[in-house]
Amino acid sequence: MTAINRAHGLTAKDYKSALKPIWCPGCGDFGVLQSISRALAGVGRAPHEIAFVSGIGCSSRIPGYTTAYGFNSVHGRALPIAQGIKLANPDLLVLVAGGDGDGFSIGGGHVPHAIRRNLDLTYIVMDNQIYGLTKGQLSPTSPKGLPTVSSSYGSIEDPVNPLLYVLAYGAGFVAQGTPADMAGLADVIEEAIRFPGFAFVNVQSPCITFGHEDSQLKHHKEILQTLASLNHDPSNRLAAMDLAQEYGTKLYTGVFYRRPEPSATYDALARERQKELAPKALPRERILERFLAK
Amino acid sequence: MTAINRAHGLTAKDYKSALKPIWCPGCGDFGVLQSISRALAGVGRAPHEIAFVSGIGCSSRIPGYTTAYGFNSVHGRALPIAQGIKLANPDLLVLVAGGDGDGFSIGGGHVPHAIRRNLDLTYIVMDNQIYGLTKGQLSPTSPKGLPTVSSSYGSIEDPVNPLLYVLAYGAGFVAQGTPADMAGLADVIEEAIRFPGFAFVNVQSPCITFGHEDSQLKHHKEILQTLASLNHDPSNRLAAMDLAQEYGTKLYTGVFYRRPEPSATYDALARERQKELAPKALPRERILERFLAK
Amino acid sequence: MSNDLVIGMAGAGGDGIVSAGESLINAVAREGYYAILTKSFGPQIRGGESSCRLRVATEPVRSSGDTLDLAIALSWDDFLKFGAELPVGGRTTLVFESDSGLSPQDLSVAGVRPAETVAVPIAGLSKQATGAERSKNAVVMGLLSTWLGVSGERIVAGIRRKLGKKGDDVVAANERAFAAGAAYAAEHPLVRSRKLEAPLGAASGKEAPLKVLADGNEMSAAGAIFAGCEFFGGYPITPSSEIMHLLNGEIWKYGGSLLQAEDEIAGIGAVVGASFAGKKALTATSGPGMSLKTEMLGLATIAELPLVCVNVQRGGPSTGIPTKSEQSDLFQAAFSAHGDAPRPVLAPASVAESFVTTVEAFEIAETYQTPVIILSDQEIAQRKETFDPLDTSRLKVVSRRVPSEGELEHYARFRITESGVSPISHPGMAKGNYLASGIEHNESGAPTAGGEMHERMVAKRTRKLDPLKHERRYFSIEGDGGAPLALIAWGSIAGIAREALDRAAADGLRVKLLVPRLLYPVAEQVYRDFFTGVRAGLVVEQSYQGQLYRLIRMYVDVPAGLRSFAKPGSNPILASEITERLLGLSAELQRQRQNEVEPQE
Amino acid sequence: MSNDLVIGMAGAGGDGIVSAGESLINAVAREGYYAILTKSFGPQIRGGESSCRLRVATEPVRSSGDTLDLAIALSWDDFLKFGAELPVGGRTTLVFESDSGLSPQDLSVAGVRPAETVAVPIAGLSKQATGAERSKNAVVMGLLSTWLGVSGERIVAGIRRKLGKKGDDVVAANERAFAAGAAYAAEHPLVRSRKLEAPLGAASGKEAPLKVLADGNEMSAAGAIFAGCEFFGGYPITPSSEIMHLLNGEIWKYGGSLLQAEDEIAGIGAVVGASFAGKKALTATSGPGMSLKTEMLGLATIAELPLVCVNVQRGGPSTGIPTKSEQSDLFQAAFSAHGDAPRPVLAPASVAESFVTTVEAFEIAETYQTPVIILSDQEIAQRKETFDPLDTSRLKVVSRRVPSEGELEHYARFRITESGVSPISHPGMAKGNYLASGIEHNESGAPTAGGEMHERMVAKRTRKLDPLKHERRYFSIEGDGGAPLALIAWGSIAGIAREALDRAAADGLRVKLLVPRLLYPVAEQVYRDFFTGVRAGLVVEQSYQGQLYRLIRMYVDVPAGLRSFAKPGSNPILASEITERLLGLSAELQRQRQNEVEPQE
Ligand SMILES: Cc1ncc(C[n+]2csc(CCOP(=O)(O)OP(=O)(O)O)c2C)c(N)n1
Ligand SMILES: Cc1ncc(C[n+]2csc(CCOP(=O)(O)OP(=O)(O)O)c2C)c(N)n1
Ligand code: SF4
Ligand code: SF4
Ligand SMILES: [Mg+2]
Ligand SMILES: [Mg+2]
Repeated sequence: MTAINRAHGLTAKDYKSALKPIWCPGCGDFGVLQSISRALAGVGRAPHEIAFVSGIGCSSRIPGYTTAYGFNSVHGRALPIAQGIKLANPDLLVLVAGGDGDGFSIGGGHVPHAIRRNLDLTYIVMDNQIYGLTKGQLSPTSPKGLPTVSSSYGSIEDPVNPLLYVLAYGAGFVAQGTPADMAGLADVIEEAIRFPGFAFVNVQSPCITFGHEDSQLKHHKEILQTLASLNHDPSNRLAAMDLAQEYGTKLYTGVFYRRPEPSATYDALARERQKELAPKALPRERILERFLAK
Repeated sequence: MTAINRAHGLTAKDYKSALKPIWCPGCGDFGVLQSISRALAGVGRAPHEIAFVSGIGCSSRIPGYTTAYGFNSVHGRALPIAQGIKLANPDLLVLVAGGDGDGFSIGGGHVPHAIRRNLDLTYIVMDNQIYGLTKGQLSPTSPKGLPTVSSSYGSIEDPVNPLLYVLAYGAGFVAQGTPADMAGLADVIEEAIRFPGFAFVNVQSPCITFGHEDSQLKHHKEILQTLASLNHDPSNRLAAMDLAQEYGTKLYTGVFYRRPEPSATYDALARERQKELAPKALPRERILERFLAK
Repeated sequence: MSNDLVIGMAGAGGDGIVSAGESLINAVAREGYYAILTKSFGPQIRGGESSCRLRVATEPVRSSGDTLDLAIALSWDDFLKFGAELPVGGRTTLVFESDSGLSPQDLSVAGVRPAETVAVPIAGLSKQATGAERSKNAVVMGLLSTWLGVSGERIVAGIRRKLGKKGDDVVAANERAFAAGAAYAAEHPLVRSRKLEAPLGAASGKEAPLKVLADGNEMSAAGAIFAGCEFFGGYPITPSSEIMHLLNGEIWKYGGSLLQAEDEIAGIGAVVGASFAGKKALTATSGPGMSLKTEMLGLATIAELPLVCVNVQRGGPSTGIPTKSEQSDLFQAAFSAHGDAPRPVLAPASVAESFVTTVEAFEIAETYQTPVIILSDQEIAQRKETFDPLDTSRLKVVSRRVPSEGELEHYARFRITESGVSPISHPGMAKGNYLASGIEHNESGAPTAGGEMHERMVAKRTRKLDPLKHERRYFSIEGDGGAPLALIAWGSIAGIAREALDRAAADGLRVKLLVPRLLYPVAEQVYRDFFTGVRAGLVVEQSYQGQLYRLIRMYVDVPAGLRSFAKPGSNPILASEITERLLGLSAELQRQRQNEVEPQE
Repeated sequence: MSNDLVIGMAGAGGDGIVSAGESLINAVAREGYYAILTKSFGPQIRGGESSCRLRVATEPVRSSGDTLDLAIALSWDDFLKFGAELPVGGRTTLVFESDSGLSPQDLSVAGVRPAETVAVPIAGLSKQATGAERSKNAVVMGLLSTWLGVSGERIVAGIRRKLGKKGDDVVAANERAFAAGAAYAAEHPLVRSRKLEAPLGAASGKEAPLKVLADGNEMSAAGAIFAGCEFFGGYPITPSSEIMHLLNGEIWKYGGSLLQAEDEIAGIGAVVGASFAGKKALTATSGPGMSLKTEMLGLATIAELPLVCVNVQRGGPSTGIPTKSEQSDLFQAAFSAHGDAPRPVLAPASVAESFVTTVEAFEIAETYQTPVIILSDQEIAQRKETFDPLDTSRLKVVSRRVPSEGELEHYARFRITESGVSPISHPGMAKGNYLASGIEHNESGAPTAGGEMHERMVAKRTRKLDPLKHERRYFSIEGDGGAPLALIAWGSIAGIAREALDRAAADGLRVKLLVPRLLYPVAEQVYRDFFTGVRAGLVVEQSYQGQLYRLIRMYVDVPAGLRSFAKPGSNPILASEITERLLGLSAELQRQRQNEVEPQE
């Protein structure tokens, strides 16, 4: 994403609200906020035409720090709410964001369905492999063996693999980034927003307070590899799945998969249907006539 | 599974209860019940050592038709309940069964977690691509375009792919069967039960009353291909995923994937931990002493 | 000649008994009769036993009645499976399949001798007329057409409409079977005639004015369309699914859309989203779904987002009895959310009221920016009922109050106003941007943990519902205004209470009846006024705990003699039982009066 | 000399003010004092402001008190953020950081002039003693040690235990800072002495007997271990997570296990499963989690499976105010499930009672085969409290009633017994095989849709809880037995009501207090007995709706003068407010009496 039309004159600052973030100093989510703001400036939609939905968690506070219409909803339910918004008003730009727990633990049941419906949403997960807001319990992406307040003797379950799951669910756009590379992160987010259909961005966003050492920015900078540098072909889904298997051991950034010919979205199909059926409508106030015994 | 120790003298009949199934005549679930009973006879555990959990749906009535301890619970929650049972008493043989809606719609959020924890459970889904009990709405596995009472103008979402999902979640054993081949079905179920770890069997079990034509036994018999006949190597997970992609277009039966070296189960790791920590226990009645201000 | 008849029929699943009932109600509705049709099935999805009861009358009917006037058993075994749902009494004419080989003595109903017992070779007539037994239900329609004196033409026209798709042969066979039944009945008139009086206005010679014929689920869906609903999100569950089915056929036509969600949480989640986006939105479910929607309902309360949620009640708790009616979800409707989260709860007392209540629910939701729960029940939701076209002009279609240009200048989404209602913007509206949240917030929407702001916000959210308690239109009061005896009933039971009221009045009792359509918040003053002069009475409900009785007590000091008369679901409550109890209460009052007058020594 | 002191401290997140409070309560507990420590934080996870209040007394204390005797502000700005949580009054000695450059005039507290204002160079003392400001909290401990007259040794020993891991240098630095603080205080005695009287029994020269020092969450977990709990399933949520944390350290030692589930539904789902498998099982959560657990609680009710579910209440509705206490989940606890599904609800009124109540909850769950909800609250759950070791011998550890050999011969899992309790088998038990279900069932467990069986089963499930209503041990009654004035309070507010009772009695009012630990089912007779002779009173609660007041009214005719005194969460309710209102009620009663005596003309 290099050549962007910035004729609208909006800058990242226009997307940041007056509310001061109460994240811990050094939290990765600051960088995500900055990248999202930049990406939005890149896209250039007016803030009031954007709906930004989240669940609950440190990361889920993010909508309140933007000037969009925000919805800091309940834990794990951002995707259903976002789908309702998009269907109610397909003209809106709808962003969804939250934590690894919000998205892949309590909210995990909603992800496949949002994806198979293929609404035009952008879903950003701030994956810190821990529960930040509730002070450091295991998250579904925590590495096996990790001792935390809720796993005194180390976890005994395999972590979730968000990238692989989402690819298996059939998402049309799957990418990863880290605030350790802010420009790269802003770029994939902007590309995700522009993608016509459900787009997923996993952001490795460190929790400085409860996260383990290997999940910190410093480490990211050491191990980060861009998929571009690997010559990965983002139109190859099986190759993407293969690379996604390395989640938790390698840190690949960039686009894993971008469907070359994006399929029709649910919101587009719904619009078609509405247009097709509109002529058959009885005026609302006469609806009872349908039920006259004739 | 040819050479089976049947010294226990239990037969399929011993696993069938006196309750008469109220499925529609011709429902595929009759065959599943028969196959499960046969598989259980093959394994030979006494019925009272078996806990058989389901959710809600036509298919979920199945535990009541067996002599096991049954639990016909609530819609979509069989897996969490089964995990509690297995952890509370790892000596039990724990079976879980239900419908495609029960498992992959409302219950879909529990599947990845049951799998990544890898409790030693066998999960059988009777996949009829429809909501049977509630009289014919779309199920998550219904093919795109299907018109039903809840999709008057045809569905506009892609179906779920249970086989691919479960492989992506990392299940150690993944198979498919159909009552169109009862012997084959009983075999994979028995193998699933014997597998030490989470095992998943997708059963294409027709709904004769609301199911669409292509999902009926007759059609199954025409298109069925055993994976063995394709020389598929069940230890190759990526190949399994590739084959699983054909869900909805081809009907493969047999074992898609069997992890060659099954990893330790959650229940086994829990037992180890219990043994290790037992010596550190203060007698229960003296637990308050831990909190004396010293 | 009768002006009010109850007919019960039962047979095996394939016998088409329910479809016969549907054809009949259609025909009698078109004739100008009033009617109610209820259906009941065994636990099997397909096959098993099935039954229906049809009540036909010349004046509006309020319940499906009790003892049958005419009972038709295609199979005696299947008939018996419905027990108290198809009660046979001394006034019943019992028609049964003579091919079954049973004799009238075999038809034992504990303690009852029917008025008349008639064996008819129903299967034989079908076979004779069509070569197969498949058209038994058409034979039954023929029999009834003659015995009741209902125009065969209408019924046949209905059969044609219904079976048209299946081809001319099928239609012709059924017409022949119908004719055979009609002819048989003409040759075998009933000893005790069951002819219906002509419907009101029939004498005029004009076509009877058209009636609405619908069930409660249809009317909930239609009410939503009328009210301007543009989004439905939900998940199938008996006995509510038909609301979704019907809306799925309709809502797109109005530029709306529908999501069959992955579960009830997602269903109402999408509704919350659509509402946030500025649209009127609906969800519908039954008990288990309500339990799952709890958290989202609380979110909608604190985020002050309008939405309507229909709960078609069935037997509980848990999966309970999915196919039978009960009124045991009232506590839940009022109190399921954590925190101080009051929300309006409405209940229709008839099929027609399902329409009205849904429109009112949207009015309340949008006016007060709150989730509104409608407690329908399986009985109302799934019974077909006729009624005269409603005067819809008195129904208010209301939209939420959006901020004016001026208000947008320094917009505060949750402005603390005197009424408690604040203007509400939605995405797409310039300058209205705000943060919606489930976290307690200040007027502008920013999160706060301050106790003082919390108190003001809870007070605002509670206060804004106060006007509802003074809307007398949600309360129907009938009977003797100064009566010392009172009845209170709601939902499908209200119809029975209305009949009981009439009977009690006929028996000389001084009784009045209150049917609240608004159940929560409890309208203290309405009840207090109603209780003026009341010394005893009954709150009649289909639950074990008598939930409305308890709910009223929370907020109102009730007369000392007010009792709960409650039975759990699928156990019918009969008008006669209510009247009997009223007589008992009256006797008790007289004893008390006596004690007052003649002091004990 | 004081026998009861309240100290409040606030600073920035890094100042270690809370850790100072913890060290102090440890030390005073070991000395033999009674104490309560509460903590409060700003909305940030790390950084931001933090505070604590410590009450120390020679006799047991029941609440964290109100106006501070001693206030310590490391930063005046941060101190002010806690508003009413750290109330400064005319009797307060206000200590503040002199390096802040503020003068006493800058410390404006609306309408208050503190008793004394003391500027201390706390940061300076730390820097002097250790070279860094990091040990400000140790300086504060030193100051307090001297001013209160609490043994420095104990405090230093505590510092050593706490910081030991960080190395000798850190420990030594903190000891120096402590000494500097202690010395400074010795040189600057307070004008108004805050020295504590010696604890009771200290004169004996013996070591003070050990006290328990714990918070409510710890005691809930410990109670579960005591009761024989073998399984925990749950999902983290503030302010309940510590129950899971603690059990995760312990439960494996007893052969039990724990599942941090993917959500609250799965958490309680696993608990239901473990219970079905025959084990005692626990889950814990807060409001939002309770809302999600609704369906499973209903399932456990109809399947008659024992389980205990702790709800540590926080501000609601929805996400609400996660870090503050409230008592607004009572309606939900009693009524969230659909259908007629009564279930016991208990509430501890102190940290020690968290232990007792948890043991009782398991007793009830196992005895009556029912889910039991414990309503704890953030205040009790997260405050540290001292108490004398409990006499645990009077607590019953009970297991469910399994079927005998004979009963297994023709085993019917849901046998309708007089008590309503049926023997319960579990997988693994030969001949006990049955089908558990959320569907209504007959005695053997087979699904049924019959109304009659449904009625008998609902009646059984309701009836079996009746004995609870007569267990007087769940109700504590204090004060003047024949009093015309009454107080009722529950949970953390009960402690404040107890103090109000004492003060009112001291003011000459005739008052009694009922603290119910069993909230539901409502123990009608207990309340009726308590209300004998009562003419007016208050139900004191931390909610907006006054939920217990309403709940009681549902089942009991309350005295005409009984009022709800309710405030939503995090707004403190002060003992003095209660006493004031009692005085008002008493005056009203006297006026009424006057009217009765002197008839109006
Ligand atoms: C229904 C519900 N359950 C639990 C919680 C408590 N809770 C809030 S955020 C959270 C998890 C936070 O982790 P994550 O989603 O990874 O976000 P992070 O804070 O790490 O950014 C939990 C368990 C809640 N608010 N609501
Ligand atoms: C919480 C809840 N939601 C909805 C239902 C209604 N319901 C029962 S079974 C079912 C789906 C049945 O489909 P499936 O799981 O595929 O099973 P099948 O009947 O096809 O075997 C639904 C929606 C319910 N019982 N509980
Ligand atoms: S706790 Fe972790 S995730 Fe939360 S704000 Fe702090 S650093 Fe960020
Ligand atoms: S409805 Fe379908 S799934 Fe259900 S019993 Fe009948 S055939 Fe089987
Ligand atoms: Mg996280
Ligand atoms: Mg299905």
